[in-house]
This record gives sequence, structure tokens and C-alpha cells, in this order.
Amino acid sequence: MPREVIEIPSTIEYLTILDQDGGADPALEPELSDEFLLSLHRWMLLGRRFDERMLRLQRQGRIGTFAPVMGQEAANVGAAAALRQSDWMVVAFREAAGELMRGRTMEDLLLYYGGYNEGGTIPEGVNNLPTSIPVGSQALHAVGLAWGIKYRGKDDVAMVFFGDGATSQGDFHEALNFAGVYKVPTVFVCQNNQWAISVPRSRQTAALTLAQKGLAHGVPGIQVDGNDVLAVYVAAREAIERARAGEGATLIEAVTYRMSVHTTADDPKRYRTDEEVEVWRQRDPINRFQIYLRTKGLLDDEKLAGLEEDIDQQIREAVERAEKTMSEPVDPLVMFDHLYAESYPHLVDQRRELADALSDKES
Amino acid sequence: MPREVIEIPSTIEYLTILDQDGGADPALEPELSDEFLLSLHRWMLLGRRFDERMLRLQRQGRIGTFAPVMGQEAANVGAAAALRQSDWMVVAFREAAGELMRGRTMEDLLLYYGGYNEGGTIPEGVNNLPTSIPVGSQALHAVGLAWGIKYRGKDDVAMVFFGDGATSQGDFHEALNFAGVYKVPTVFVCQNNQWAISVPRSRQTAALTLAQKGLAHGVPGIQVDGNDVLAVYVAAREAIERARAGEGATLIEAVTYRMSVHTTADDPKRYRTDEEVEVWRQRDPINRFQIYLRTKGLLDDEKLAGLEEDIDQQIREAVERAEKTMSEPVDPLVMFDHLYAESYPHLVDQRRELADALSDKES
Amino acid sequence: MAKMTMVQALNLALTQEMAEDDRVIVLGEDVGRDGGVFRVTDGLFETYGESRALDTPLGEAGIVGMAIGMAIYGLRPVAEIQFSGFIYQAFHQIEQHAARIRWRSRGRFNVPMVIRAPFAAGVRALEHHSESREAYFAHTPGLKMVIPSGPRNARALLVSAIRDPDPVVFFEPKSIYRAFREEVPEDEEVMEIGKSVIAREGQDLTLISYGAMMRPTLAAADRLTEEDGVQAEVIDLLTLSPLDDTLFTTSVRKTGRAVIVHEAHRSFGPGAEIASRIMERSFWTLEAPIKRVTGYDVVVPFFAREQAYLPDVERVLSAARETLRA
Amino acid sequence: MAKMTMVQALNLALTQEMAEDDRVIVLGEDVGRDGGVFRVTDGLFETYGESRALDTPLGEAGIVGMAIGMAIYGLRPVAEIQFSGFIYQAFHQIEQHAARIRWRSRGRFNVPMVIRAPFAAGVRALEHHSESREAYFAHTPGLKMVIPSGPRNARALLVSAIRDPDPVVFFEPKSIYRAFREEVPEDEEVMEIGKSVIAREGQDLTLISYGAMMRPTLAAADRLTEEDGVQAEVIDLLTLSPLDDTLFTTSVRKTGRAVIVHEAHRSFGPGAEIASRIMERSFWTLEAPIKRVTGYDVVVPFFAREQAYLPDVERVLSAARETLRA
Ligand SMILES: Cc1ncc(C[n+]2csc(CCOP(=O)(O)OP(=O)(O)O)c2C)c(N)n1
Ligand SMILES: Cc1ncc(C[n+]2csc(CCOP(=O)(O)OP(=O)(O)O)c2C)c(N)n1
Ligand SMILES: [Mg+2]
Ligand SMILES: [Mg+2]
Repeated sequence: MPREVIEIPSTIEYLTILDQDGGADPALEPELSDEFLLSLHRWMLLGRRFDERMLRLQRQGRIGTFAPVMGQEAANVGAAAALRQSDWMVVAFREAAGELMRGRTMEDLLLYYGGYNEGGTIPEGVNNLPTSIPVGSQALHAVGLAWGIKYRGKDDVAMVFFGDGATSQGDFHEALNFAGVYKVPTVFVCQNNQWAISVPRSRQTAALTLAQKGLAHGVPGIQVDGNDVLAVYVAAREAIERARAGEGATLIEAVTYRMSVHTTADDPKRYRTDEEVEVWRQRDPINRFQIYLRTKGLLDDEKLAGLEEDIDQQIREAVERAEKTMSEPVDPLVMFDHLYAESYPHLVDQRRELADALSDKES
Repeated sequence: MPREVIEIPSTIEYLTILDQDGGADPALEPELSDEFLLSLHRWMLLGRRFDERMLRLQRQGRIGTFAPVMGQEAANVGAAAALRQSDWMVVAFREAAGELMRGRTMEDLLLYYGGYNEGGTIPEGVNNLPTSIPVGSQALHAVGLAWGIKYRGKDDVAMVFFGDGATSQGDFHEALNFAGVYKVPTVFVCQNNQWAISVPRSRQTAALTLAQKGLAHGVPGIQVDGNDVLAVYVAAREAIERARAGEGATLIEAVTYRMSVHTTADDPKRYRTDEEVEVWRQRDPINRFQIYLRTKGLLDDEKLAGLEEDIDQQIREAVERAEKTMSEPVDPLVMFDHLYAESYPHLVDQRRELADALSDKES
Repeated sequence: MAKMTMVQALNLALTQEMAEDDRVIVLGEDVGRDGGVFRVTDGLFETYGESRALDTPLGEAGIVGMAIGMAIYGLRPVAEIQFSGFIYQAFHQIEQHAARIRWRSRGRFNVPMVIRAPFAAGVRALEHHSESREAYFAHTPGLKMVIPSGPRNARALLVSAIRDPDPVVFFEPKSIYRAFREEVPEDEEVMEIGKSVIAREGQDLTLISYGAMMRPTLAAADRLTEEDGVQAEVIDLLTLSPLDDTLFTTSVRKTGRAVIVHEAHRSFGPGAEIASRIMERSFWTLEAPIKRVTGYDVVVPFFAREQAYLPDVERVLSAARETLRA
Repeated sequence: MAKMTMVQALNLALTQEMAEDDRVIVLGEDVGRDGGVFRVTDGLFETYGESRALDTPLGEAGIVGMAIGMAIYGLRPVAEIQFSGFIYQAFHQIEQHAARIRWRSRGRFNVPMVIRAPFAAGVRALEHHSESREAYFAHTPGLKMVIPSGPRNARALLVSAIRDPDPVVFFEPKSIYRAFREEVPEDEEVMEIGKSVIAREGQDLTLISYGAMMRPTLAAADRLTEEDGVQAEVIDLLTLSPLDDTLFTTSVRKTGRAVIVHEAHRSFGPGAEIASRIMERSFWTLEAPIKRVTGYDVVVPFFAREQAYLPDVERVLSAARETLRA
């Protein structure tokens, strides 16, 4: 008996639909309504403009540290757009564009990054989990949600977002493994933006692709051009269809780029070159999609200007509302809320202690 | 641009050399000295007999819970035999046969399972880490040892053992990933004995092989017949050669079977059939290798009887020594030893407290 | 009423809660077909099927992390960690998420999860199978930390824990899993989480303990009566967090003296908090320093020495007597 | 002597230790090329190369687990956890291995490792970036838990931690990373781990604190002198485990009164242990109940409310005055 090769399922495909100039591969181009295409664009643009606004607010000291989406709007929006209302979206911290699309409000995001716990609120009826900062940890929650979906015989899915760095975390692997074993409807979306703070993708893992990490767990993987909103959408839709059909989880690696800082506390000049950023600027997901829409006759300068104005207005109003809250005196006693369903004597005592300290200060 | 297939390194080979009747594939049979072959046999047999003895001692209440090796002697010994003295062996808890070969003493093992911390001692000059019970956690230590080896420019390797269940742990993946990134000389040896207590391999992961888990991290994997000591040895030797040559880590999946209980606290009848055990009994690694040795003229009934007697004697002496220690009054104050390099006031106080309590009791 | 061991009583709690509420899902390593390595989940697989007595792959972070998602979805997972010594593989999921999802989402989501784990020493087990680290969890806001001391309260507290809308870490003292039996009513019985009980009344001294250490503590109380004519009040904490300090501080206001008994390490252990609460709330009635009888600040030794590590009747007695003499 | 921030002082410690001893390896997320998110490891990559200022993949279990292996091999890894809020991903490696390898191997192997992590609140950061959970580590046998309070002791303690033959968890109060400067000698300076210091002498009251809370504590002591004519003795613990209880119990025997200040949660927090030690060792000289001024038992709120969560001069003052009145 010689050495035998074991046939393991090991195909990793790469999917891109739009070329760098916004031309679409006709064999792959999905049939989507104009309205849907325009909504993809709208949410991407909103994501970009909101990001820019947050950056200014942060530089002015009006909100705290946050993680810009800039450059990853297609990965955010393309994936989230494939979900329906009753599906679940499980985020890390770089999905503001997708979260907005799914019903988290700009006002809440501003409050969140402004240091208000109130900003963590998710509106009733919106099935998004709140921002999850510990890298990779949230992947397991999506598996649990998906397990519940399957247990209840529903055909919803749970989609979880995370970065390239997150694929090094043990939790990510345990999540893939559990999802594989239970064959639950989870869609894993890796936003491979090439960097985990200062650590480049090449130093994050010796694997050629991140998509192949699914293979370790019997979960199919696909790599997509993450700056191509159509490709991301199509890959997400396929994964969701598999999931709804009871065929289990998929790992999608969306190859994209973080065009801005890691967070506002970061200085990327320390670890990457302007040239690299410039290369990726050429692949800006919004530009590319705009050319496509223009070619299709769905967008022109005038329409764009109108849209920009709309978005600007929407953002301005959200900022005003958030700043109003932030300018009012904050009630520190709120820190005792929502720890448990009910309160307990030691917390009642400590709350009173704080109330007394506060009134001492006032007097 | 159509969907492209990305070529990822994804070959998983299966290696077996001895057939079920002890015949060797001439194309694959390694050239090994008679002496070496006999030593493989000797250590496997010692492992088996020591196991049997431990089981009896446990049933008699003379030692506590332990995890028998039975059935996995080839995986243990084949891999450990490929190491040289200066290499490192990092174990879990089912490697007694391999550990003995590497210089851990039977007496220490007996004391360890007899509840004596003294049994954790590793003789000076033996580069084995002590028994590590938290499943999968020890894999990272092997990566750290290997990192040190590389940093010091040595060509030693660190070999780590773990079970099929361990490949579900996050730590296992972090270890593979770190080993891949740093290209350090680590040899990962998975003893896939088909069961993690009551959970069968098929419910542990949806992956077809465990060897393919390396692919997620750019680490090559190979599956070997774990009941074939020659195959295990050859695979380990190859992995070690790669490692010494600076080519990094390898994951070896040794397909074997736990023929006995998980630990002496376990009742396998609750979750597996006698038929399954019987099938694997036919593949007993020691039998198979004995036929091979007989065919080669290296073993006959008489030699075997002599060897059995030798081993019996050796075990008897070790048991006697250990039982002597265990029959003497135990000094509880030893529990304060080896916590830190030096002691601290609170520990000195507590030690005195215990000493007083003990002398109260005596009086 | 049947006489039951703690294992049987816990099994009764699970069986009944699963019968009543299909949101209750038991999951963990070997909890399904095998019925749990201590048989606490015995029969659940047969009765409720593999999706409700769910064997998991070998990953504690996976178990707890997945259970968090299940709980958010509206289920009531009861996750078993095979031994508390391996709960650290999931500690991040517990600290970063289980304890915070309600708080983080401002009440939109909650995590009605129980994490059960056998803990503590005394069964001649291997390394990592004997620790008492309840303090880690009691110090973590957002968690509840419950430790029963006998079959009956184990059953009632586990039922309450399963119904609790927030995450409960439920540590089961494995040395008394089968050490004795108690009458356990077949009919539903619950006990309020966050409430301690007086296990024995007295007025001369307050002994405070929980879990397996209740037995040497109560035995010491008996000996104090017999040998010293002293009536010790004995308090069984049952919940460590939120800690019911009213009961024990009231007792100490009456007795003026307290001894705390636990097998967790002394330094930064549960006894420190209990002593501090007494001091803060009953300082002026204290007639002697509060004593802690505890495990030592060493890794729990292998089993040849574990009994020497553990507080026993003699150690409790001599601490009590010193306190009484002071 | 140069005036340095704590970040610079820590950097000096690392730079010098790495120069002296090629066994010292700094590793962690972004500690290499980026120089650490707080710049504590700035320049090490340039000076010592990528194998000694080692950027790791994103996995805390990986970092600590690998560092344990390096330490066993004979190196002296200094692992950075980017924020203490993410140390739980590695908690199992710390509890199950770092703390036990010497003990498990009966001294054959040891783990001369430092785990550095910025901790505690006050810098308007996101969730998980503000906790003070030193109690978890202080309660764990086999570990040492060190917390500096200023640039000079930070440098000296870090040098000692690196040379220590056992694992040291070294929590750096990030709110004072750059809040003030101190003279830090260029020449080697070490401080003994396990020893506290008197930061200010007095005889009326003992204030006990550590880390960033030393500042409001010292400020309160000044105000007590100015406004009340009271001389508070202030103790800076520096090491939480092994805890130097001689210094503070001696002080309390003199003053009869104590207030403990920390930003960790109160329940089952460090203050409980300190209060208990005082009670056990100085009960008869106590003239008032010991007070704890601490963070509340809630998850540290997002930054709009973090200052209200934190002990401040006013809270320390009023606790001190109550204690003095009692
Ligand atoms: C468990 C954990 N470790 C460390 C951090 C600190 N941290 C925040 S983001 C980040 C890098 C994340 O990289 P990646 O997963 O690629 O996501 P990206 O930020 O690029 O979107 C790190 C190290 C964290 N939040 N959680
Ligand atoms: C982290 C951890 N979780 C749980 C356990 C309890 N436990 C001990 S062995 C075992 C199964 C291990 O299976 P596998 O890795 O296949 O090794 P085997 O026992 O088959 O050799 C379990 C669950 C443990 N020791 N460590
Ligand atoms: Mg990234
Ligand atoms: Mg196994």
C-alpha cells in the first residue's frame, strides 16, 4: 500500500464581478433591481460620510476613540444587504455602515462613541447584537443564535463579521468547528482589511488565504473581492441560501483594505507606506460602484449631488440630536442600570452612596 | 473574470507501512537496525504491561484515576522514538509509553497517579514537560520551546502530543498558527483515538481528517496509521527532519484507538459497542509489530517470554519502590514547596498553621 | 419525598425543568449519551433527545460562547463545564459577554444561562479537579454565583438558576455529590438566589460557610455544644454573589464573634469579603477578630495531601475556640 | 537623572534589560514595529530586531502560552497584553500553567515571565479598556501581582519583575502613563517585589492604596492636613501578591484607623483582603471600622460616567473623616 492522497474538500474560489473601472463580468453580474442597486450605493455613501463626520468630531474631542469603516463599505453593505429583517447580524466594531443599513441609528453610534452606555441600545425589532470589542469572541454568539434558529425550525440565518486578525483567535476556530458539527445557519464574514492594527496579513498567518481556515472544520470557504459590492453581495446571498436550505455554514473572506487609521488612537505611518494606501485608494469600493451605476444610467452628477445633500442632512440631524444629549448634564446613577433584571441590596446601597457623593459635590 | 480557483496547498497523504498481518510494504519499509526495531517493541510492550499493572492497582484503590494508553502504544512510541535526547517532548496525559521511553520513570508515574506531587518530577537532563491535563493547552508550550530553539540557533525540535478532542480547542489552533507564522521546529502529534471520552471523532468535527486542520494555518499535515509503529516513526522522522532543516512545523494525525477506558472513572459501555472495540483489537499495534519482527526473525516465543519476564521484573521493582513511598506517612507540609523560588511571609505563616494543626492531631 | 443524593437531586431539577420548558437545553462535554461524567445529566439524552442534551465538541469557550448566543435567542441553556478547573478556557466569554450583554444592550438582550460545574476537592482526583475559585466569579459584576450544600437546596437552587433571567455560575461541591442523601420533594421547589439560610441557631458565635465545608462546620458546631457548652449559629451562604450580608451581619451583631470556613485559598478569597462586610456593618458589636479557616494559598496539592489542605472539624473547632477565648 | 513619564520609564527598563540580557524577549500584539499602542515598547524593534521585539498574531492564549514555553526553555519573555480587558483570553494559560509549572515539575522548570498589561480607567476609552481586576490574579497561587504608581517605581519594579524567577502579572495604570513625570535615574534601579512603601508619614489615620488611586489618596491626605489638621499615613502597596501586610498592619496599630482606596469593584475586591489582614493582625488597636473607597460593583461605565465610577479626593476625604469621627 503506497502513500495515498486523501481527497479532502479543498477548493477555494475567488469571486470578483466588477473590474477596477466598474465594468461588470456579464457571466457573473447578478440581476438586481435598480432600486436595490441604488440602495447599496446609498448605504455605502452614508457609511463613508458618517465616518468622515465621526472623524472630525473625534478630532474635535466631541466623541472618543472609534474604528473607521473607510474602504470597507462594500464588504459591510454587500454582506448586510443579503440579510432579511428576521436574520441576525453579529458585529465586531468596524461595521457601522452595515449596522446603519440594518437599523442601528447614527445617533446611537454617536452616543456610543461619545461614551454613553445609552448608545449600545439596539432598537426593538432590529436583530443586531451590540458592538463586540474582544476580537473574534462574537463569532460563537452567531453560532448559538444559528443553533436556536435551527432548533426552532426557522430558516433565518446569523451572519457574523470580524477582521483578518480575528481569524487567529481560538474562538474563531471553535465557532467554525461548532458550526460545522451542528450544521447551523451561520455565515462567517471576514473583512480581511490587510491589517490588524500594525500587523500585516502576511504576519498574521502562514495560510495563503483566510477562506481556507474553514477547511479545518469542514466548512466551505470562498474568497471575494471585498471592494466589489456586487461580489460580496452574491457570495453572501449564496452562503445565506445554503444556510437557509439546511446546508450549514460558510466562511466568506472579503479581501478589502482599511484606508484610514485603525482607530483614532492609531498612527498608521508607523507601519505602512503611503504607496500601499494609494494602490488601494484606486480600488475604492464606492468609486467603482459609482462608475458601474453611471454606466447603467442609474447615477449622474445631479443625482449624486442630491444624494450627498440628503445624506449630509441626515447626518447633521443625527449629530445635532446626539450632541444635544451629550451637552446635557449626564446622570451618573445610570451606571447601576441593566446589570441584572432586578437590583440587589449592595447595589442599592452603592447607588445611594454615589447619589450622596454627587449631592455633596453639588452643595 | 470568472470565478477562479485559488491553488492552496491542500494535499493530505495517508501513510501505512505494515499491513494488518504484519507484512511490510517494501517500497515504504524504513531501513532500521535490528536493535532499534527491538527497542520499539520493548517500549511498546512495557507500555502495555505497565498500563495493565496500573489498572489493577487502580482497581485495588492503591492509585487514583489515570488514563490508559492501551491500543496507542505505536503512536506513543513511534513518535517519541524519532526524537533525540536534546529534543523536547510535550505531553498531555496519555503518553506514558512514550514518556517512559524518554526517561520518565515508572516510579514517578505511579506516585503521580497515587496522588503525590513528587511524581511530577522530571529527571534532570530529560527534556519532557510534565503531564498537562487541560486538553490542548500544552500545544502552545511546544511552540514556545521551538521558538527558543530557533532563537538559539539549535536544530532541536519540540514534539507535542494531544488527542482528537484537543483539535477542537482554540489553543490548538493558536499553536498551529503561531508555529506557522514563526516557522518554528514543532512537531504536532495528534493521537486520534476516535473518542474524546464519549464523543466520537465524527461528532468532534465535520472535517474529514484532523490532519487537514494544519492547512488552516499553512502547516502541512499528514495522516498515518497510528497502529503501525513503523509508519508513525517514519512520519515523525520526516517531520523532524523538516523541522531541523528550518522548514517549520508539521501536523501528524495518528489514527489509532483507545482500547480501554477513557480513564478509570469512565464506563465506555455507555457510549460504544463491543463490536467496535473488537474491530480495533484486530489491529492491535503490538501484535502487528510482533508478527513483523517474527517474520524478520527478530522475535520468537522464547525471546518474547524472556522479554516479558524482564519487563515484569522491572515493573514489579518500580511498584515496590512506589508503594514503599506511599505506605510511609506522607508529609503534608510539602504542599508549600515549589510554589515560588522563595517563600513569603503569608506562606510561612500558613505552613506553621498547618504544622500546628498536624501536631495538635498527633497529640 | 424520596431520599436522594445531590447528583439525583440535580438530575431531578434538570429533568423537570426540561419537561416544563422546551427552551431549556443542556449542553457540554459528555452530557448527552454518556449522561455526564458524574451522571448529573443521566437520562436526559434518552428522554429529550440529542438536541436538548447536547454533546459538544471539546471546547469550553465554544460551549459558553454558543450558549450565550442561544440565550440571546431566547433559549435557556444550561452549560456544563466538566470540571471548574477548565472554566478558564471560557473565562473571556463569561467576563466579556455573559456578564455584560444585558448591560451592553441596555436590557434589549439578556443571557438567561446557567453554567454548572463540579468544583472543590476531596475526591482523590487529578490536577485541576479540586480547585475552589468561586471568588473570581463573585468579583465579576453581572454574574451570580451559587453554591449548594446538600441535595435539597441543590435541586431548588438549580431550578431557580435555570429560571433566572441572568447568568448564574452554579458550582457543585463534587465531594458531596453522593456523600449523603436528603429527602427531596418530587413537587417543584425553588429557593431564592441571593439569600442565605441559618442552618443551625445559636447565640454565642457565628460560623459562616457554604458548599461541602458546611459539613465540618456543622460538625464543629455540634462538638462546641457537646464539649464546650457553646451554641454556635451556623450560616449557609448558598449564594456568594449577590451576597446576602443581612443574615450574617445580623447574626454577628447577636453573637459578637464569627468564623468563616471555606476551602478556597485564603488570600483575596471569599472570606475576606464576608469579614469586611461584618466589619463594615457590625464593627461595634464585634468582640473578637473574625477568623478565616480556609484552604491555604498554595495550589491544591495532589490527593495524597488534599485532606491536609482542606479545613476540617479540628481546624474549625480550634478557630472557634480561639475566637471564643479572645 | 531625567524627568520621565511612566511610559518612558517602562521603556527604559525594557531597553536596559534587553541590552543586558539576550534572554529578554518582548512579545505581543503591535509591540514590534508599532512600538506598542501606548509606545511602551517604542524603539525596541529598531534596536533589538524583530526577534526580540516580537509582533505576534492576534491571540492572547497564543502569546501567553508561547511565552510559557519560551520561559521554560530559559528565556525571559515579557508578554504584553494590549489591554488587561483581553487577558481573559489567556486566563487558562495563566492559571493552569504559568502559575503552576514550577510547582508541577517540583522545581525542574520555572516560568520567569512577565505579563504586562495597561489596566484601569480614566482615559476615555471603549468598553473592556477600563477594568481593574487585579483581584483575580492576587487570588491565584503561584503568581505575583505588581502595580506601580509612578514612573520611578514602575521602572524599578519592571526590572525586578523581569529578573524574577517566577511569573509576574504587571498591571500598568494607563491613566498615569503620561499624567506626570518623575526623576528616573539612568543607572539600574530595582525594587523588591512583595514590599510596600510608606508614601507619606502620619499618625492619625492610615490610607492604603496603589496604582493610579495613589494620587487622589495623597491629595486627600494633604487636604486632611490642611483642612482638618490630621496627619494621614499613606501606604502604597506596589505589590498585591505576595501582600506585604507587615507595613500596613504596623501602621494601623499606630493610627487605629484605616481607609483603603482602589478602583476595582468593592465586593470580593482587594480591599477586602487588606481589611481582613488588618483585622486579623491589629484588631485590638482598631478604633473605627475600616472603610473601603472603591469602584462600584457594576461594569465600569462608558467614559461619560467613568469619573463618577472612580474614587476621587472627595470620596476619600469623606471616608477618612467618617473614620476619624467614629
Ligand atoms: C481579544 C482582543 N485582543 C486585542 C484587542 C485589541 N485590538 C482591537 S482591534 C485589534 C486588531 C483587530 O484586527 P482585525 O481582526 O484584523 O480587525 P480590524 O481592526 O482590522 O477591523 C486589536 C489587536 C481586542 N479588541 N480584543
Ligand atoms: C480544557 C479541558 N476540558 C475538559 C477536560 C476533561 N477531559 C479530560 S480528557 C477529555 C477528552 C479528551 O479527548 P482527546 O483529546 O481525544 O484525548 P484522549 O482522552 O482521547 O486521549 C476531557 C473532555 C480537560 N481535561 N481539559
Ligand atoms: Mg484587519
Ligand atoms: Mg481521543
